Amino acid sequence: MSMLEIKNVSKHFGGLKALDNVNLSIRAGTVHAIIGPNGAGKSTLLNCLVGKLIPDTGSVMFDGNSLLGIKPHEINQLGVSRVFQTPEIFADLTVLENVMIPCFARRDGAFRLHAFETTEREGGIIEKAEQILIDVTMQDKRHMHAGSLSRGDKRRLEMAMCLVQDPKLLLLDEPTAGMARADTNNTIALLKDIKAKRDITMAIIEHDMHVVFSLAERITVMAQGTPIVEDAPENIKGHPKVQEAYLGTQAA
Amino acid sequence: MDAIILQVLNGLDKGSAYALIALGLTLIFGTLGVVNFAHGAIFMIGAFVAVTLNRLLSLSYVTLDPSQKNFLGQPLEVKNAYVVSWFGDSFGNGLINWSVPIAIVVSIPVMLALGFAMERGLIKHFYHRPHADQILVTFGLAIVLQEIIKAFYGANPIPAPAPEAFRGSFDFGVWLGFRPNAIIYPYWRMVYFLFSGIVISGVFAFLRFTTFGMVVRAGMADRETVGLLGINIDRRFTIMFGIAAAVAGVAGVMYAPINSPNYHMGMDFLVLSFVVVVVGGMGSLPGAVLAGFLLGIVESFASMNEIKSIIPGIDQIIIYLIAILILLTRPRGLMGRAGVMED
Amino acid sequence: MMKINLNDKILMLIVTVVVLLAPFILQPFAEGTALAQFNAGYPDLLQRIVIFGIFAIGFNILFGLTGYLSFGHAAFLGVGSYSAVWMFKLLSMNVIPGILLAIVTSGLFALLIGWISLRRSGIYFSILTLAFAQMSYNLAYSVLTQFTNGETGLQIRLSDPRVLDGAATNGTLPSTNILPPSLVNGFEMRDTYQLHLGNWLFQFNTGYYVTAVILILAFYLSLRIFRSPFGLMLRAVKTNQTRLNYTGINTRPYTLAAFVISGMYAGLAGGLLAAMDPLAGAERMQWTVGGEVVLMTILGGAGTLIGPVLGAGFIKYFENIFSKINDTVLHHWFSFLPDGLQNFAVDLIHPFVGKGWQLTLGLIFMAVVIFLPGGLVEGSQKLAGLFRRRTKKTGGGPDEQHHPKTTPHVAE
Amino acid sequence: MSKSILTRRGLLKTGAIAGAGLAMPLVFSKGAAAYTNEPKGGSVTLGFNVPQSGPYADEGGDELRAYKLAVEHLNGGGDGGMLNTFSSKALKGNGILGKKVQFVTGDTQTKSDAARASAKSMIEKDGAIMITGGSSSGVAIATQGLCQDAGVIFMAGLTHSNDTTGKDKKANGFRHFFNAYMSAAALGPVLSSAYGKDRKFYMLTADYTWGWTQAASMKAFLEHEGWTMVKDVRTPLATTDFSSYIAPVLNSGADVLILNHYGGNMVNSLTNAVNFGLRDKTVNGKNFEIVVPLYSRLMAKGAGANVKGILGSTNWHWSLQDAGTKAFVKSFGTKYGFPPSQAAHTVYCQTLLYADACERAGTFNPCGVGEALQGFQFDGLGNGPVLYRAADHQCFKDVLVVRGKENPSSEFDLLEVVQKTPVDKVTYKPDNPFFKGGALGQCNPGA
Repeated sequence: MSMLEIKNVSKHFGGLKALDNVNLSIRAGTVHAIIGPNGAGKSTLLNCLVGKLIPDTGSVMFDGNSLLGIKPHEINQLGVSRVFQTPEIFADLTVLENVMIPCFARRDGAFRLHAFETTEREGGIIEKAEQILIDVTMQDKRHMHAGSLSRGDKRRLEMAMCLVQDPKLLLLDEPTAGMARADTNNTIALLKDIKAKRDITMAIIEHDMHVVFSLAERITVMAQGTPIVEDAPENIKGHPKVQEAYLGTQAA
Repeated sequence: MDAIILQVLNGLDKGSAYALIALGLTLIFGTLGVVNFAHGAIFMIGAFVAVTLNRLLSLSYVTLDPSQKNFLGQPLEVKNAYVVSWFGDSFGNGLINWSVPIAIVVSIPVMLALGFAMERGLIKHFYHRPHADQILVTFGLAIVLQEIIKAFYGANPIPAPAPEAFRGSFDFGVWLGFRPNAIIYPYWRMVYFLFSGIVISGVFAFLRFTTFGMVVRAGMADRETVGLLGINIDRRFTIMFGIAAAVAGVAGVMYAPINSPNYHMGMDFLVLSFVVVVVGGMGSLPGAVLAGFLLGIVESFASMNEIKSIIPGIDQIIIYLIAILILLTRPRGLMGRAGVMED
Repeated sequence: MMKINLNDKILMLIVTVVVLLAPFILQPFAEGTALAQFNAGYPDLLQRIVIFGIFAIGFNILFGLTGYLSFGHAAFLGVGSYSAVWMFKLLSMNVIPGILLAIVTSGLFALLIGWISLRRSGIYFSILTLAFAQMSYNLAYSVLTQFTNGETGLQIRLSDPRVLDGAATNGTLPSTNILPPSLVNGFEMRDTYQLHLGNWLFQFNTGYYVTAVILILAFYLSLRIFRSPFGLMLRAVKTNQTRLNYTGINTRPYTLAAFVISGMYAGLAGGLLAAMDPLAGAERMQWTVGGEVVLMTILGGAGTLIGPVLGAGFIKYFENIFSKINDTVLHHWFSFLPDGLQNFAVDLIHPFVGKGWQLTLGLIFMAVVIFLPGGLVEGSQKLAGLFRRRTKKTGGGPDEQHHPKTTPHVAE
Repeated sequence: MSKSILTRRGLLKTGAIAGAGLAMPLVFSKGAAAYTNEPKGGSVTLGFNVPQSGPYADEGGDELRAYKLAVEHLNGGGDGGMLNTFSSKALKGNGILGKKVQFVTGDTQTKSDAARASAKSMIEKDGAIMITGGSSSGVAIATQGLCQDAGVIFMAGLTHSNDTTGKDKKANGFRHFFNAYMSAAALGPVLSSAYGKDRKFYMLTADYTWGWTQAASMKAFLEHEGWTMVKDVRTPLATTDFSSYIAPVLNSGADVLILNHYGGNMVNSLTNAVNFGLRDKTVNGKNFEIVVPLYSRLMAKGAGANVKGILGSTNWHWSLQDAGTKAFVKSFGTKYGFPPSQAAHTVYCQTLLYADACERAGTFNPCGVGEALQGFQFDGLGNGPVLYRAADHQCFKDVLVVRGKENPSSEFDLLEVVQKTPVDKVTYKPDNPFFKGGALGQCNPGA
């Protein structure tokens, strides 16, 4: 069964074809990596999935719902969470507050005027938030300002914010970009752990092949706005089309 | 037809005043990211450079004329300007007569110095502070500058007339084949229009064709990157602040003969100039100029009797109405860039 | 019943006590002494400080929490005043219907303006609100004069119907009340009890205590909003709206709710202004008034609970007390000095008081923002923290106000 | 500033505890005051509420100078000024009713809210028995309403709108200054004799209450003279550049432009009109003329040479040659070094008139004072014989038609008096359509 079904999606910016008739299917419960050289259209594709961009043509079906033309928060409410290349967190709030917000979003939906409850007394929410902080081993930092965290911790926090929503599909945009090797390995371990504990589908955009091959069960290679190969990791290594795309022997 | 031409002329003239002020404000927004509520006060100080020069040139010694009486019945004090007694009647009076154009020359170094002093002494400490702090400190500065001027010159307007050669008006109507008096336009307003055209093109040429300007434009687009190139962008921004102050200052000098300067004229212009800048689009110099002229012309047309009789009171709200419509249809104003002052 | 924590209870208690005892606290100097000039414990100023405090508390819910800087809140203040005065003219001099209508109409007006303006953010939002307020002002001043009475302002008249009160028969204008004088005396807004204690004179005004109770309620409400999940969402809007959207939150209804709530606070303040003094002028809608509440909030500390009230008090105090110090007063103060010195001292202070009060205010704005960044509350906390650190060599105290850190500047 | 025990309107009970009555029960007793702020000690406090910031700060400053001079004269200081020429001899130079006159000052900012706040502070905090001042009609009407409510007398300063003593008149409020109707009544005949019977006029009118009443009055009187109106165009108050309103004037067939503007509006519109060269033009075979119905000398200074030859009206001018004017100009000029403005004159007169009424009534009670002012006829205050009419509390006196001087001998010598329109030409009935609606109501003593 496929969780995400992308059909014939194209996106132009002026004369530039960022996405050219993309067809991609992500099966439920898999970790699916999308790789490709710079400018292959990976990020554009991701932006089309979360409602930041609207494709010119094609359709995007998620779990039986079309994602086209609906707003980012509606897409999230359907069960899609996204981790950004540079962590998007609430820098002025505490770590705990950062993870409480997605809990509220899950419980109360896109809007609820809960102006007369007290945040501190939201028992279920706080427990859930503290649990996820334990899961990502940040419980001792829960009263710190998120803005003062280290880069690695910010990423970890962002992941916690996504995970606490129990998303059906987690989109990860270069989750280890700029990380030291040790941090990268921690992140891999974290993601593996998550995968083991939850029924979750992940789509990862990544440059770091170490990460890709540690995690992915399926890999799509994109070049020049279109997927060129999709296969299991072991078949991707040494695939001639992939080498062509990366080494640029194809006339470009 | 003649009425329309007339209002286009008026609009261009108003627009050039708006554009000049908005240009300086945009330079400061765009380059320094500072919300400068004191910009109107700088414009006002420019106008008072003209007043001050006029006063300095008219500095007089007093002789008593026993043949005339003053209001207390004592001999009348007759004022004799020093410049007249030093340089003779024609040249001395000529200097006084031409005090406003002379003030333009004087105002440039004065306003540059004021701009540098403001930037180095105060504004530079606020680059990394929240907009709220910038608003508070520049608003405070605006009040202080105003009150200082008020302490010296009082609250009432003080005339700073144009040279006699530029008084009176030109009959465009005859020139264009309409009947006499159909389209008349004061000479000084034409001078103002031409002058602001020169200043605006000067600023654009400076930014486009000099290395300095290129660096500043690059800095407006991406400050960090330019900083990484090892270019001392801060010093250049100081100079830009000075230039913005000078642009506002000369705009003020030139405006003095059109409306007698008073100490609160800056505040009167402040709201409008913010509207112009934002309608033009944050950080866009061409946008500021375009919006200045657009709003000037729209305002002039809204004051036409033909239009006021259809929608009474339209001239009261037209500027704001247009601003709202533009901002709703074009999210970042006419020519604004994404991400500037949207947080 | 109080679902708030201990620190907040203490804060509430302090605010309540200070507000209720303000007629004492702001009247520290004996009558007839030179310093009596600085007394602020008279009804009108007390009322004004409290009312503008309410205005600023409401403004802070929008600006302090979400970071949306509105320059147009004067419009809601004005609408509130007009609504209240119309109630006094048509229905009754009792202030309650007037204030209720003020809240309702300003809320509706805020809904309309907010719904349009919140399509944009940052300075674009600010200018939209400014444009709406200036339009309202110009229309109220010159165009819609049958509703607003233009320049002169809307006033109560002998000929007004006042259907609940019955016609005034004795040729004197009635005054606003909280309980009708036909039932019980002493509850007209202008009723004042006086207490002479030695050379001290204290005035307890019914109107002040009505506004004071409303202020305490308004403050409590704002505290609850600050501590609620709703408040958390608003603070999240300020720090990262993108993340909030991708977290499944629709930010528009949150910001709109904050806008409408703050608009209703402004309307309440406008209604109270009219209740204390039944006149509503178009000037109340001018951008300078909207700018004043911005300054009050920033001066006191945007995003802090108590800051806006302090800022409001500070500015209103200056406006009313410093503008009244004239040369005669100065000479009186320095009368102990020999003549020459006396004149010198008077000349020295002269530019900063009386007609120069705005100069002093401008200097104070600059001083506060330079030396107390973040406003009076946060600035003094930082100073206190600095002092503690110096004495104890430990870290600063916990950030009780949850005040957001400074946002990066625009060119970044 | 020392002052007597305070009593106030709305005061219910007053409690006095001598010394430090720590645990003593507070005994409240009914206040003994008969009216608001009844002076109990040896002095009486007047409240001078003038614009000290904002565009009219200079008018306000001049008013304050005149107030200080008036206080000095009332307390027997200086040369006595117009006390010596005033027809009523009730004032002795020993204060008012034997009490030394003191004063407090405040800033109206030319805003109704600020003016009322300032006036209230004077009444509530400083115990002022009378409020006076103001430099615009909106502020004057707002303050007048407040004083009516508080139970003190309001002696209006510079306010020219018909409404102040028309539909917004109040029993506790009194106006010495003339009004829009009187300006128009005085100007009508002068304009038609100066510029001819067959004129077409175009009006620019400040778009608020005062502007409208001024325009309506001008239209009525000029049409009475046989002139025809081409257009009455309203200009927003916030306008600084009037070019788009002035440019179409010449083409409209009008040969006279009436500028119903005051203050900064007047300076700018007049300057713009002159810059457009209107005065050099000939239309319909006649010289194009500009008229400014209400002149302010202080403001006219801002228009510089542009006022030369332009007709308008004023309440008073320092160059008048009667004894009262001479005395006032002498004491003001000696003290401050320049001649007083009409704003200074009117507030000086108001202060004297108030003090005199107190003396004649023998009380500070607003109702007594009001009664003494109602129908009071006096002379010697610079305007010739004057009547304070009981029906609307408006002073009726000659109106000066002035013209911008061609060759001013000094910076103060801007206007010359063209004609004094006698009082009977500008008098109207209290129920005149321009003034009807509203009622004085009962005088309110407070307490």
